[in-house]
Amino acid sequence: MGYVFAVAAMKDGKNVTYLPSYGAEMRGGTANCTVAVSDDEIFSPVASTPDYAVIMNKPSLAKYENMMKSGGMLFINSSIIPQGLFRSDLAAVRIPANDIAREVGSDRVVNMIMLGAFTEKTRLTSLESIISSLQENVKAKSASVMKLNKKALYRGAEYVSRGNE
Amino acid sequence: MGYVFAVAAMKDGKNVTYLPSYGAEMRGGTANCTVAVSDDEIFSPVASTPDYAVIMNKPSLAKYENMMKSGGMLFINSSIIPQGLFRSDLAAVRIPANDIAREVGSDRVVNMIMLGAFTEKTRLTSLESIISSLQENVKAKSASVMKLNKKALYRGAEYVSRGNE
Amino acid sequence: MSKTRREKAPSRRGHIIIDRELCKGCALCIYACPRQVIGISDSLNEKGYYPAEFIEAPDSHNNGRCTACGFCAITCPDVAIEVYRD
Amino acid sequence: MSKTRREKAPSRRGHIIIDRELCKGCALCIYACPRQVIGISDSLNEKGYYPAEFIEAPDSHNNGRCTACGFCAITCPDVAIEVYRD
Amino acid sequence: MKQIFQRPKYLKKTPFHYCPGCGHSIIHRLIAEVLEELDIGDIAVGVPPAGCAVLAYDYLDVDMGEAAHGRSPAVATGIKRTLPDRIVFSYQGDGDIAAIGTAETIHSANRGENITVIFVNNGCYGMTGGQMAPTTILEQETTTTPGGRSAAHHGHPIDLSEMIAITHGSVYIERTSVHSVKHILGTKKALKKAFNCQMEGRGFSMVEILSPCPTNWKLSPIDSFRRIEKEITKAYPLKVIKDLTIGEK
Amino acid sequence: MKQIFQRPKYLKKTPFHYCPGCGHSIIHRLIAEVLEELDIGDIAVGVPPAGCAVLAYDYLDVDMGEAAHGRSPAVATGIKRTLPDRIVFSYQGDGDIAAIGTAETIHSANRGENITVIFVNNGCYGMTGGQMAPTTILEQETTTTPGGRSAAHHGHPIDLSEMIAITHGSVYIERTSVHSVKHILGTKKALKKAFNCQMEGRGFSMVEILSPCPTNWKLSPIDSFRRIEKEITKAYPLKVIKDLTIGEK
Amino acid sequence: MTDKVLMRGTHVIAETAIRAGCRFYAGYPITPQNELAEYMSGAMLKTDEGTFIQAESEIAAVNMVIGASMAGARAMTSSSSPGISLKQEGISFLAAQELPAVIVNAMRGGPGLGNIAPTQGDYFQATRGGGHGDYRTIVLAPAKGQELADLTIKAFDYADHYRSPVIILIDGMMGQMMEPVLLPEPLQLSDLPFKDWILDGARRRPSRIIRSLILDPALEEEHNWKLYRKYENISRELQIAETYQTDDARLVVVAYGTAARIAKGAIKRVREIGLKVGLLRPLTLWPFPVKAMEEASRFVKEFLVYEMSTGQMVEDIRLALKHRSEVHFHGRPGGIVSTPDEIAKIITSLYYRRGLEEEPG
Amino acid sequence: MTDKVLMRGTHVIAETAIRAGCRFYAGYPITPQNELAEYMSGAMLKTDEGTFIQAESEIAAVNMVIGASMAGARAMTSSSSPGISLKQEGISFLAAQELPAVIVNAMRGGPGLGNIAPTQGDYFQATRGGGHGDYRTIVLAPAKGQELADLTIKAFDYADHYRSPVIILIDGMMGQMMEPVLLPEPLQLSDLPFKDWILDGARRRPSRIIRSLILDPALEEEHNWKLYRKYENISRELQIAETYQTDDARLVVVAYGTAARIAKGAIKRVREIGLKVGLLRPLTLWPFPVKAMEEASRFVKEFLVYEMSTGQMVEDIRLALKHRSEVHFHGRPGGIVSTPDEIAKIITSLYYRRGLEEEPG
Ligand SMILES: Cc1ncc(C[n+]2csc(CCOP(=O)(O)OP(=O)(O)O)c2C)c(N)n1
Ligand SMILES: Cc1ncc(C[n+]2csc(CCOP(=O)(O)OP(=O)(O)O)c2C)c(N)n1
Ligand code: SF4
Ligand code: SF4
Ligand code: SF4
Ligand code: SF4
Repeated sequence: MGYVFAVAAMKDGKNVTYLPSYGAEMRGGTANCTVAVSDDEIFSPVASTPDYAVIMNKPSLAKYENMMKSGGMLFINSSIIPQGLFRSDLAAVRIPANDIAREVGSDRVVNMIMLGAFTEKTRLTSLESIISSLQENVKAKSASVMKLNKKALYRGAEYVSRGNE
Repeated sequence: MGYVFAVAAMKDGKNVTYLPSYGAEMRGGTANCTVAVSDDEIFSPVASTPDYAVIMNKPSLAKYENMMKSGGMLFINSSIIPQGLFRSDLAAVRIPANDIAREVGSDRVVNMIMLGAFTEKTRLTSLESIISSLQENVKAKSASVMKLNKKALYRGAEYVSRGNE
Repeated sequence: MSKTRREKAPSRRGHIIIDRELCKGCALCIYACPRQVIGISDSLNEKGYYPAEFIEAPDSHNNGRCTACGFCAITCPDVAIEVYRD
Repeated sequence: MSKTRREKAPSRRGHIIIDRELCKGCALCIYACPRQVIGISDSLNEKGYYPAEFIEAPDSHNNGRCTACGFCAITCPDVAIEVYRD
Repeated sequence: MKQIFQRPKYLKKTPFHYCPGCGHSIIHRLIAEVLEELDIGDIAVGVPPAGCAVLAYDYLDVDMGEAAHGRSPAVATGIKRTLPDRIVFSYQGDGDIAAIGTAETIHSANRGENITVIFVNNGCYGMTGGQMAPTTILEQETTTTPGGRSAAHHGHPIDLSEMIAITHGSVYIERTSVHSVKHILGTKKALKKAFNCQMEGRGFSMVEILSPCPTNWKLSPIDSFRRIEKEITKAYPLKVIKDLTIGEK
Repeated sequence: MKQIFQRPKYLKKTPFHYCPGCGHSIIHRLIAEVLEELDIGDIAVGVPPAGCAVLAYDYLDVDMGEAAHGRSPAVATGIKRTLPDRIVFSYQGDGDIAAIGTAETIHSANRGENITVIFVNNGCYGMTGGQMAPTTILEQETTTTPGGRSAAHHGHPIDLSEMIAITHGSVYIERTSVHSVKHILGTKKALKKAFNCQMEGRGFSMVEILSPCPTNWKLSPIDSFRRIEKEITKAYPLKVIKDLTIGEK
Repeated sequence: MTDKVLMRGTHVIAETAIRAGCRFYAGYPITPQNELAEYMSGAMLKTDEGTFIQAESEIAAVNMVIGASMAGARAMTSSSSPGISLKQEGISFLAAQELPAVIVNAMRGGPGLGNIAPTQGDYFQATRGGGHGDYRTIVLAPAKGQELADLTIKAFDYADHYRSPVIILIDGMMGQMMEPVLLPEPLQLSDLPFKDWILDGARRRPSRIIRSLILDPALEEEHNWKLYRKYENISRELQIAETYQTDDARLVVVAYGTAARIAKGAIKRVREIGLKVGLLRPLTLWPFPVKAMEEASRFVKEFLVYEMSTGQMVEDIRLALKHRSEVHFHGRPGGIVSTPDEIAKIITSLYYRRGLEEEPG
Repeated sequence: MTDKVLMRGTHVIAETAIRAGCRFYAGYPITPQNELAEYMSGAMLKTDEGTFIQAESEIAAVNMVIGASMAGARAMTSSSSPGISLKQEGISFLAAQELPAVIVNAMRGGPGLGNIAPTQGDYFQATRGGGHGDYRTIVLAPAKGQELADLTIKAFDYADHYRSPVIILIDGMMGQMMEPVLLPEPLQLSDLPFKDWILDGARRRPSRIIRSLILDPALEEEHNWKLYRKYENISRELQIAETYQTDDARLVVVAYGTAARIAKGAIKRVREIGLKVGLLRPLTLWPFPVKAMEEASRFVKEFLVYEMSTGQMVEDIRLALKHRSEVHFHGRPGGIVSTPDEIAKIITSLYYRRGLEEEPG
């Protein structure tokens, strides 16, 4: 998801740095990635105080809530994390991504739903750029997968644009 | 031979440094060793301009004649190297060591004959010290070897003391 | 002796205790159990695995009783199973 | 064919040339020579070895003739021997 | 009510960090059981090198000294020679023992070091993310053999145990597996024999254990067990490869 | 008058620095002869590592690249893979190939590198002054086995060729000697076969050659020859250890 | 812009290497650079004559590279700290035999097994020759995705031009990070510089020897001085450094690689509050950009060195500045990546402590 | 006097090591230090519990030493330059795991195979950690037969005391040379310091772990700083240098090992013609005797560094002197041993060139 977004931002002509977590992660630990997007040069690839975070599970919420920049925004998969936030200086956008995914018809598109919502809300890039980024990366895969992904993206976007969160 | 002399000098209370040639010597090249003896601290273990040299074969003569300190003294095994010197500022003591050795009754004592001559001539140490040094080093070996060595030492000493050279 | 044992065999009973939090849901115990008295739980444990659980009241009589053979525990990579003979 | 050869055998003659300066006096050629026509020289070469030398006029008739078998050259570690068939 | 299976004494309470269904966990437990049954846990020193099992010291409750990748047999040699009455074992992955550590393994066997080597053959480099190991079988896909291992491009799988058996100092070499209850028990027996061999001062003992790596094989744990049965034991037949433990020492 | 034996073409005029009666000299000449007879001297690249024969490039008149001690097979691998149509050989002492270079040798064999390895087994470290080599036979005295090599203290002699034969990538392995005319000719034949094996693209070939080191054995050259016949060939029997060169490639 | 790809650092190096004509790669897995070898394992097979070997060890890998280089290939290996230690003998041989080769070190926490987090603890090893003898290796320190590509090209060119091993020194973060990169056009192998010293069989020419054993001390000394002169040349010709806002700076931060990025972020922050701080970033660690340092020190008397170690490059800065300016040090070893905030705080407190806010008299 | 023996340097080290309680030696042949291992092969077997192993490689040897050290033995290995390069990973592990061990390097000409003649080309490798990561090794540089014995004893003591590898850095000449030596009395093993961290089986105590993998960067950082503090302590406590005729000197020559002996000979000569020249000889190369350097530089403004290399220690001298004095360099790499005459000429010409014969104003 981070990668797709990063490519999209790159296509928009922005500077981008994408940092996956690496190493012994295979055997436990929370996986995460960081994307920095800017019109200027990007310095630190580690976001010490991110503006936005997309949170997919409970341990990650605990970890990242603390790090967020004041006034930052969290995108929370509320199908999995129903509870609230501790910090009051953060905005939370809750998306029942698993539930929407079930509607769309595949458990695998949870990410895409979150990404759709994120893109719609932040406007850091456009859904079109996301889709063209996706197209490059699912090259090998079937058109049906692409179709599903698109659908999920739009459903995510739709969900927040309707002010549902 | 150098080692025996070095131990003898050490026993006399002198500072000594003994440097054998080392390494790939096994497969050709001239073997040599350097002994530095002094009442003071010994600095360079390599003698760039030695005072004395004991020369056992032709290639060594060629090599060391050039290096000698002016006024230095060469001890030459004249059984093997009959020819003269080029440098006129060096003294040469010629000992027909192989011939004497044959008289003594063993080809193996050539070194001892040279050492006897060297000691007698230079007085850097005494024949007694040499013998006590020898005794330590032939410990394992038989008394008869020791006897032979002593005889050779004295014959060497005698040869030069008689002004035979 | 061997006869005595064989007679006793049918009456051998046991049960196992699976540590939900040690279990990683690999299902190897299920694969190993000759009596099929282990299943996978519906709920995640804290590490995020669906742990195995002992099926105390199995439906089928024949393969439904834990005999305390210990196969599950021998197989369990995570030493999550204790086996008891009743 | 083989017969012809055998007939010719006694008349096979050869000689070797030993490079005195390449030779290290290891004596392996002497060991290898079936005819004992190699010996060790009395004088040192420049490297300080007593080199091997070809004994051109051997005393004994039987094992005294070089047959150009080449065994010495095949054995010589220092490639000091050239073999010629006369 | 009698407890007939419990956590062995020399296994710490720490939960394993290994992936679900990983053979390392099973083998750790077997070692702990054997140390307990032979009553040698208090004089044992283990030497794990880099590999998924580098953290073995977090689980096995005996003295443990970590070695550099491939060097366990050398480190174990140093320990055993210094303390000949302790029980010293190394615990090595197939990459560790059969690639970078080839020389150390062969030569400690050849010297007849009285140590026990536990060689976990999972056909890949687990810790570094599933690259080809020397033991990877032909056609197996790994991250460095895209399209499968081909003899022409990537070389052949290696029969390390058979090679070790040729050394004169090796005494007992067996290849076992952990892909079923029967094989797990067989492995335990082999481990016991190997440690016994050391206790009797006979010399170098090694147990090669075929072990599943579900993560890098991209199979479920159960399918990993099945793969061992179907494919791996074909390439690496289970057997006693060498046994000189019989009779007088 | 016909010259029936002369210096081979690929041997420079430089006199050998080897000790009198040293087997390296004989083997160098045989290589030169074989390169000439197979007409591959102009496309040959040799890789000598540290050892008495490190200066092989002063004698063999072909392209030569010196390797670090033990690493010739790896260096040869790099050369051969880059220039597959050249003929690449390594020339290694027993210390080099069977001690520090164990892993490189075994794995290049296992990968089936299409190179030729010439393994000179003289039972000691010649260049460094006669220390024990992995191949030193039991009871042999060396500067690091005072009183003779004992299995208990110094480990056992190693059968490297037999181990290499187990690798799936090795094609032709023979053990020969140079301690008589017959054996010298046999060695030449084996070398020819090994190079042929490479020319035909079959894979890894190796000739282990028992070779005298009179200096460190403290024997005359002739007695060194006798010792090989009497003692060394008992410990290292001369034979074709593996041969897959027959038939279609 | 449109041709840019978002690529992991290790992949950028691998792909660029192939485009630069690298046709031989040998390596051994070690985190955090496995993806480089993994990429090569696929990509090299797609080239015409390329070789990928997963070697049995780092030692074998570097020696295979030695062989490939002897045979004329552009050759590369990669590893991380412990594996690089094992390659030291090989690197010393590469230097001695004057063989071109590119070696990537994705540094990790050390000493010993350490961890896989980003550090800069191998600076000494890389710049002072961790191997034996009097030699140096060119050391390049990229800090951005695009630089990974640009310096990889340069690495191969320098290696060939100077017949010397070249180390690309990165850390795990640089290796994992993805940034947009414009990859260079693939070179034709036939366009690569001709090498008249390689071992490819002595057909139609006298046979060649590549060696490093030089038993005669006089000749070995000559060889050493020859290498030394080459290193002097390289020192003159190859120093690369980037400066950022040094013009009016009263304090200059010196950092390379990941640390330099963070320092730059910190400088941006302190500039916002009016502190006159600049950055000097060496891109060549050896030769160290002494000229740039001297240049900077003409107007700046306070330097802060920030390294992800307990302090190694700081020695080169002291040597370059000849102790004429004050050199302060901040280090975070063991895999800790500081935040720009942390560094900004260090800078700020130093700035005030040294009274730099006052107009110089 | 009567108890002195005339012994080869390598033998002095070996015999002294055994007398110091060393009971584990593993090594691999390499000229010019073979005699050390050869001596051990006989002598170790004569001790009660001693082990001598001729390992299959330098790597195996250093790792065996790691094991022996873990098990509590005073342990030693020795090699020469290329072999020491191969031990770098192991040395980094020794440092990381805080294991005592003594490593002898009889330096030879390099890089690559080089030759076996005496050089000092491995100074950087020894003092800057040729291995990976932030660590240092104590480096001792004897120059006389007796010092070989004295510093060998110290090496084992320092190793145990600081739980650190200690390198004894000599060259082939030092190793081969025989001088009269008074060997120390053999220590009883039972008198050696007790070690409460070794791996000898967890009987009657909790089990122990010796490791260097510290995955958490925060903990690894802590470990790095812990080592750093130890190194700072060592730096304070352990600097050793000899000075010779520095009191009235206007020029001080800095040299170690064999080079220092030759420099001393040269100084003796130039003193005879009235030049006021002294010698500063570091016996510890790391920690570098900064205090002695500072002391010397209070009155002396001209230093001449003489190394048997193209210049390595000279950097430490520049750093120690903080560029406050002039530092000149004379080097002879590749195995050339200068004569005292040659050095005397260098000194003399420098002396007059710098106008040192004039009374300072
Ligand atoms: C010198 C060195 N090289 C490489 C590594 C990286 N490394 C760590 S573990 C490992 C191999 C893991 O494979 P294996 O030994 O088969 O054990 P597994 O993880 O599969 O259990 C490697 C290559 C290292 N730590 N040190
Ligand atoms: C890394 C390294 N270790 C050790 C040496 C020293 N060394 C040079 S040759 C050699 C071994 C010689 O023995 P062998 O390989 O059997 O060849 P031989 O000289 O007997 O022909 C050794 C140990 C070296 N040059 N490099
Ligand atoms: S075998 Fe163990 S870890 Fe696996 S599912 Fe069963 S109880 Fe859980
Ligand atoms: S074999 Fe050769 S080197 Fe040996 S003695 Fe005969 S000619 Fe001389
Ligand atoms: S990667 Fe494989 S070997 Fe490693 S812990 Fe996971 S399953 Fe086990
Ligand atoms: S030492 Fe031995 S192997 Fe080396 S040249 Fe002499 S005889 Fe040959």
